Amino acid sequence: MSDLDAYREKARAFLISMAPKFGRDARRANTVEQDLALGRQYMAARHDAGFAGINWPVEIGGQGLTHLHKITFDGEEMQFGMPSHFFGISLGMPVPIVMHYCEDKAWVKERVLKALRGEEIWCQMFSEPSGGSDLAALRTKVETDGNGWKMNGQKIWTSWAQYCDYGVIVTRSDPTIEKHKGLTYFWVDMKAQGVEVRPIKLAGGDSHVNEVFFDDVRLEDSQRLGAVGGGFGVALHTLMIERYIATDSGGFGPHLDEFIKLAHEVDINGKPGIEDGRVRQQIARNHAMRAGLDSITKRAFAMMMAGMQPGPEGSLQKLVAVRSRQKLSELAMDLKGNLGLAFDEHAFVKTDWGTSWLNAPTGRIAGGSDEVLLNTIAEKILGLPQDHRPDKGVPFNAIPA
Amino acid sequence: MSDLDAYREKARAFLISMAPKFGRDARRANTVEQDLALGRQYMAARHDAGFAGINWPVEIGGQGLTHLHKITFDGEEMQFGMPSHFFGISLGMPVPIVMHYCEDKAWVKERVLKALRGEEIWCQMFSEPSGGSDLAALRTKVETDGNGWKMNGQKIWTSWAQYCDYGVIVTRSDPTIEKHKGLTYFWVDMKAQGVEVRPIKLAGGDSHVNEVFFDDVRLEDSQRLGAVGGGFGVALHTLMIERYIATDSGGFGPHLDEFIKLAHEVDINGKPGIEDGRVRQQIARNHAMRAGLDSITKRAFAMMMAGMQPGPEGSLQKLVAVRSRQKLSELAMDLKGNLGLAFDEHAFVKTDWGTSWLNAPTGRIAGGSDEVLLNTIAEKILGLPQDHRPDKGVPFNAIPA
Amino acid sequence: MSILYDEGQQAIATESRRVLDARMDKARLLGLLEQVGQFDQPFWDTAVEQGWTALAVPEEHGGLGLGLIELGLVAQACGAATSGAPFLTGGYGVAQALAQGSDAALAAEWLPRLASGEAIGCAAFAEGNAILPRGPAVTFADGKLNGAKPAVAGGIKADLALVWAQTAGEPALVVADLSGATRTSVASYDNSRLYADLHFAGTPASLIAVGPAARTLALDVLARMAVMTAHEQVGAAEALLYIARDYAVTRKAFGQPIGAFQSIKHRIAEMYGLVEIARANCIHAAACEGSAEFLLAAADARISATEAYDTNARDCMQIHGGIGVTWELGLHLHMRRARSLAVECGSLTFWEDLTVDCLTGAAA
Amino acid sequence: MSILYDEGQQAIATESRRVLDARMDKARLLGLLEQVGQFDQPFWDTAVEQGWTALAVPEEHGGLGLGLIELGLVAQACGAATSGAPFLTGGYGVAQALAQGSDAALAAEWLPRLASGEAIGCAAFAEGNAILPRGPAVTFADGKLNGAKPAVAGGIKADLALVWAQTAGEPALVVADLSGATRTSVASYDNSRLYADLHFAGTPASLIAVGPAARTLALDVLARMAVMTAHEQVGAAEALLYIARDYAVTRKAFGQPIGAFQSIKHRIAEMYGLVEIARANCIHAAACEGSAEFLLAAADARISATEAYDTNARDCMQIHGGIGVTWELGLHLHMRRARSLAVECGSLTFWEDLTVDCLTGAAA
Repeated sequence: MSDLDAYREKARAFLISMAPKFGRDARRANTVEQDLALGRQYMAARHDAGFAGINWPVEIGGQGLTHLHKITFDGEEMQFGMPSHFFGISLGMPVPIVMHYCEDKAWVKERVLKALRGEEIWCQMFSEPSGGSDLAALRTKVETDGNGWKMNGQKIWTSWAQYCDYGVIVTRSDPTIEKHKGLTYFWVDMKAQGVEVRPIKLAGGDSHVNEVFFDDVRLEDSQRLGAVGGGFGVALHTLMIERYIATDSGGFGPHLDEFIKLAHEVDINGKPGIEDGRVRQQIARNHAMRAGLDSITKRAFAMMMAGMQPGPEGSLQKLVAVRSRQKLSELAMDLKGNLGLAFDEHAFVKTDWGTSWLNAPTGRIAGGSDEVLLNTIAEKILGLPQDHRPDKGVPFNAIPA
Repeated sequence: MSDLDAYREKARAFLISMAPKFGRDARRANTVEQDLALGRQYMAARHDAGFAGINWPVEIGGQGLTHLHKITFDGEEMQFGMPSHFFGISLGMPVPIVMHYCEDKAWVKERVLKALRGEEIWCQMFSEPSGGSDLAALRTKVETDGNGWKMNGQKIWTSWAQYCDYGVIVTRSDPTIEKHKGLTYFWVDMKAQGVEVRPIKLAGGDSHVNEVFFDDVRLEDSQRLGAVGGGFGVALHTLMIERYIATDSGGFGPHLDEFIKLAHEVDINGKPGIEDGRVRQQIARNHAMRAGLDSITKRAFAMMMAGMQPGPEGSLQKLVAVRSRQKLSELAMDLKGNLGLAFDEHAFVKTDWGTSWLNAPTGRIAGGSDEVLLNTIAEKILGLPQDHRPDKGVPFNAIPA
Repeated sequence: MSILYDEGQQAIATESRRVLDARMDKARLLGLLEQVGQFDQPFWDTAVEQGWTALAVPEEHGGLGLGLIELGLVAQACGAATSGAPFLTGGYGVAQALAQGSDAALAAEWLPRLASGEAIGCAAFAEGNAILPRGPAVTFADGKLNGAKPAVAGGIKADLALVWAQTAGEPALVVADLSGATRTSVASYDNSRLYADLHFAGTPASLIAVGPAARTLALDVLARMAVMTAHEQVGAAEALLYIARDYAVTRKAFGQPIGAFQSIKHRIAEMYGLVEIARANCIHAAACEGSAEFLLAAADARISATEAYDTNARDCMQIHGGIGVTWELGLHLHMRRARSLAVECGSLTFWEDLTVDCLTGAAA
Repeated sequence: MSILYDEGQQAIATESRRVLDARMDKARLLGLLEQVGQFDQPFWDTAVEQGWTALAVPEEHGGLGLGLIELGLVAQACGAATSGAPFLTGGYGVAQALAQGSDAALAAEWLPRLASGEAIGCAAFAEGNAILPRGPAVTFADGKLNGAKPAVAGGIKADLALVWAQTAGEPALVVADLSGATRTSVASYDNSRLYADLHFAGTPASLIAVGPAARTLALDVLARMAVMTAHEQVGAAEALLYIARDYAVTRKAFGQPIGAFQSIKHRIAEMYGLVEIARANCIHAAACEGSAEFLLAAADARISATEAYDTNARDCMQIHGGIGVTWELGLHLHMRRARSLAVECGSLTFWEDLTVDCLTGAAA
């Protein structure tokens, strides 16, 4: 048994022991606040058990293991529906960036510990109302203010900001030069004067994302991460950190077995659903597609274990899986007929077709829309030309709004 | 019975009487040359019977009836597979343009008569190798030459040019101004010195389109149609002439009944094909799609009869019908299994799935590719912005090749 | 029946669109999503005031004696406005069944009240996941109904229901006064549809058709409701098309309107195609109401309209990006309605099979 | 079996691609389309010379004793080159059946000749439109075969055939020397596949499996051939992806490369997705040959590779516009091959049903 398999065993044992208190069923009727409180306890327990900061250096408070150990644990943890989602972004991007760029190491070490134990949460503030897919179009501006900076503007789609203690942010420090050159990156105290967080309610009824407003917010120059004007680079670094996060060929929706189970339960015009060619075709096509995505992940995994760089095909996962999950969920609802008109707002996205369908559009947009992903594949992998970019080489304040 | 219904009866009677000699079955084993000879006989007979130039003025040799009478006849004729396809473009666009722009009316009248009787054929020379969807990018150039012009260059995709006596052509008379402003339109004697026609063999094995080369071809100024520099306008006029040509919701492939017949003949893994949900779904979806296209045509028809302008939705016909015909043909081949591997090169596209499949790609490109049609719908009907056009407002000879 | 709208019909189209544009309120509709059992009173008041409830009721029973064409035009306007109650379609179904049914007295009793909007009707055909089960479990005997029907649209508020049942082993259509039934509200993703499970325990009801005639009538009524719903779906899909278009010409990314990107531009053109094909099928179906082709025409309309609404809801949200999935913008009102309407009146598999049965002469 | 190619396997991939790039000639392949009964001799000579015929034959029978992974890599190269003969797949199927079958003497007689390329094999399973009929009409009795098999790939030239038949009401797999059979050439849209109807009239043949074991072996052989074909389809789909890409970056319209238009750009990105998903399935299937998961893995590979090749052939032509449908450019070689390979080894409906049967435990 490889070291990694042994590690997986250890992880499963821990997770199984935690499940009764923290698992999906235990959380069923929780409000978001109750769930967050439970999540903080879970993170502390996870830290105590030595499953926190798995691939981070020991000296900063991590376990000093490999990235593979981390995805192994994450993949297992995903099965149990633990309340760790509040902390995923916090530990996934902002904290590592702060670890990398912030000079006050003692302060960083303290933040890392509290973040790992779920006592503090960090958010990442990139998107803006005017921006969408166009990161470098951001308008939140900073001006020098004595020995520090003064920030004004607005961010949007900031996950869990309403519960965050700190955040990282990209701002425009110079509007007179080409748009991606005039940016600077900082960390922000979310409790500071002038910071206002307003939750955004989403189509599904939940509010895990926010608008964040900044009114003359004071930033010390020590909060700057990277060089003045180097913000775009740090932002890209942030987005690059998690190359192979745990993927899900089911598009983070129900497993195909759930669909097969449903097909066994229903009739279609008097005949068993599982015998209907329409249903069989969808099962088979989706199985082939998901099996392919799983094999891509397995291969990437094997390559990393062999010390190789995985291929770019990993970038297909979210695009293909979430898009097809949306249609499969609609078909499942069709098969349920009137019985599918009922809706349980406490149901989980990985076990309930209605919930899976209702949240699919967010999945197809968050973390890179289908269109952005297709552009990335076309340009970065296949070398196709960029779209027409009238904003290229033009000073930011000269781009027609 | 409306006047139009009466006319349809009359047309059917004529066509039925012609079918034994000119219909699909009579043509089965013909070479292209035999088919053309037969076609010329049919056109003469059609002219004698008073079904030629149906909606053209009597004084020029037409029947003086309405456009509706013409589509009524065309729709009926299409059912019989008469060899009139050699003359469709000739009578559809070039001849009417010559009727409209050419000053020598006596000469025109003679051409019209010979064209209607199939004794002469006209082609239309617009596309060029460099052009594709971009008509105004053409390079075939004319220079003044004494009191006339000298033409050099190349055209491509010219239907039936190898059998044509005359053609109409758009040329570049001034490369120093914006590309669609420097064009001039002429008629050409296809037998003239310096004109060379080379047939292009297509994927299906047939060669109904050609390359046409011009080497110092002399054009009299009397051959000019429209003003010098007015060629783009005349070209658009040419393309506008036939707004509502006879459409076919089957995408000019087999009727859906043929598919239903096939579904009755085959089994799928031991069960009757017609009972398989995959097959039933395709039949139903295609039926709904085709029924919609048919209703659009019926409504356009009714509006024209009521003297109204039909809606723009007619422009959906080719895009939707041919694209779906391609996939339905592939499914039909799948259903036939090994029996579908046999291929009859004499089979007709409207009755044979293999032929329908093999010629579908040409159908999706000829007469406006899917992409061009989508752009047209988006821009002309829905008012969406044009694509980025770096060639706009730039002198033709300054556009990077 | 002509497939060109006459002036009166065009007036109905513009007027119904105008009055709904003026009176509908997105915030009100969003609020309804979060309450079970509530519907949009202002919408229903408008429908009654405008006489939409009377449109397709025979004149001798206090209706306007118009047909599916006129009703379809109103339904299109309602679809565009994601109307806040399902009563028009249900009422139309019950009224059609009464008018065609065998009980003239019953028709005379209820039709005027349906026409005036004083009574609310609903159709209770489905059992389990089947929209029109061959052998319904709900039974009718000695003037009494027993059994249950799941998630009936409008069931929470309706006064009477058209029920697909069986009597002595034969299919039957009966009309039940719901004061004699118990209802369990069903929480849904589209709560203003007022879904309720209807429970009949010795509920008094009246037979209006039995045997093969009952199935024929039930299919005709279902097809009529489906054509009305198809118009609603087309009106909604068309609204989404223009919402997407308007956003694409104003919203900028990378220095240009996003509508200049072909992935957006061509998708909107495809949305247009789906709408026009479905609209043409709706017009044809409405025009041949009562004819032998009606069932097939209804299936064509239902299938293409369902595809159009589901697809346009999906794509319009996608085109909007982040803002498209916010509660406030309310595109999800359409996304939810696209699904509820796709299931009410029967899912695509039902209509696909019906189409093939019509084409192969196997239709029952 | 590892899912990472080792150095030897990578060498096979590059070398087979290199030699075919050097020796294949499009004009020659175009010519073959117009003649029934001709195949591409230079391709076959190359296959024999390179030892591809021996790759998967056991070493004791003069083969190299390698497996589906290596053979798959060769098949990918053949697919990219639209190889001019179907013998590799047919030969592999027959060899597998002989090696796993019950007749050691027969295996000893034929395997060395298949390995050396001296003998050409084909698989004759299908009847009517069924790839593996439950009750085949071809019968085997007293060492003799009677009946016919339609459009067998390679049938015009093959020396021996693996035949799906029945004997005394039981399924049977037999091997027949085709010198004892008559063949009728079948004109096709992809003539170098050498389709022939095989007629058996008292043709001497040898039984290698009977009863349930025969069906199990036939399914395994069919699945192996399907995985090899899936690799061929992936190699071809990948070639089309890069043909489309190269054209899109060079061809200009409206003053810019057409690859800058998202309708082209995104379609090519989708082509990439289809290729990589199918490739991953192929690698997995080849790696688990002989295991219990093999049948399902083969179906995944077959389904995704068929979708990838059909779609990429369609889209690559569409992206090229007019030039794409010319005989000379030869994209139709791929379009035709996409269809012939989609039908050989069984259409999608067969593999879809097999997938569901595997997943529900109904697989036979």
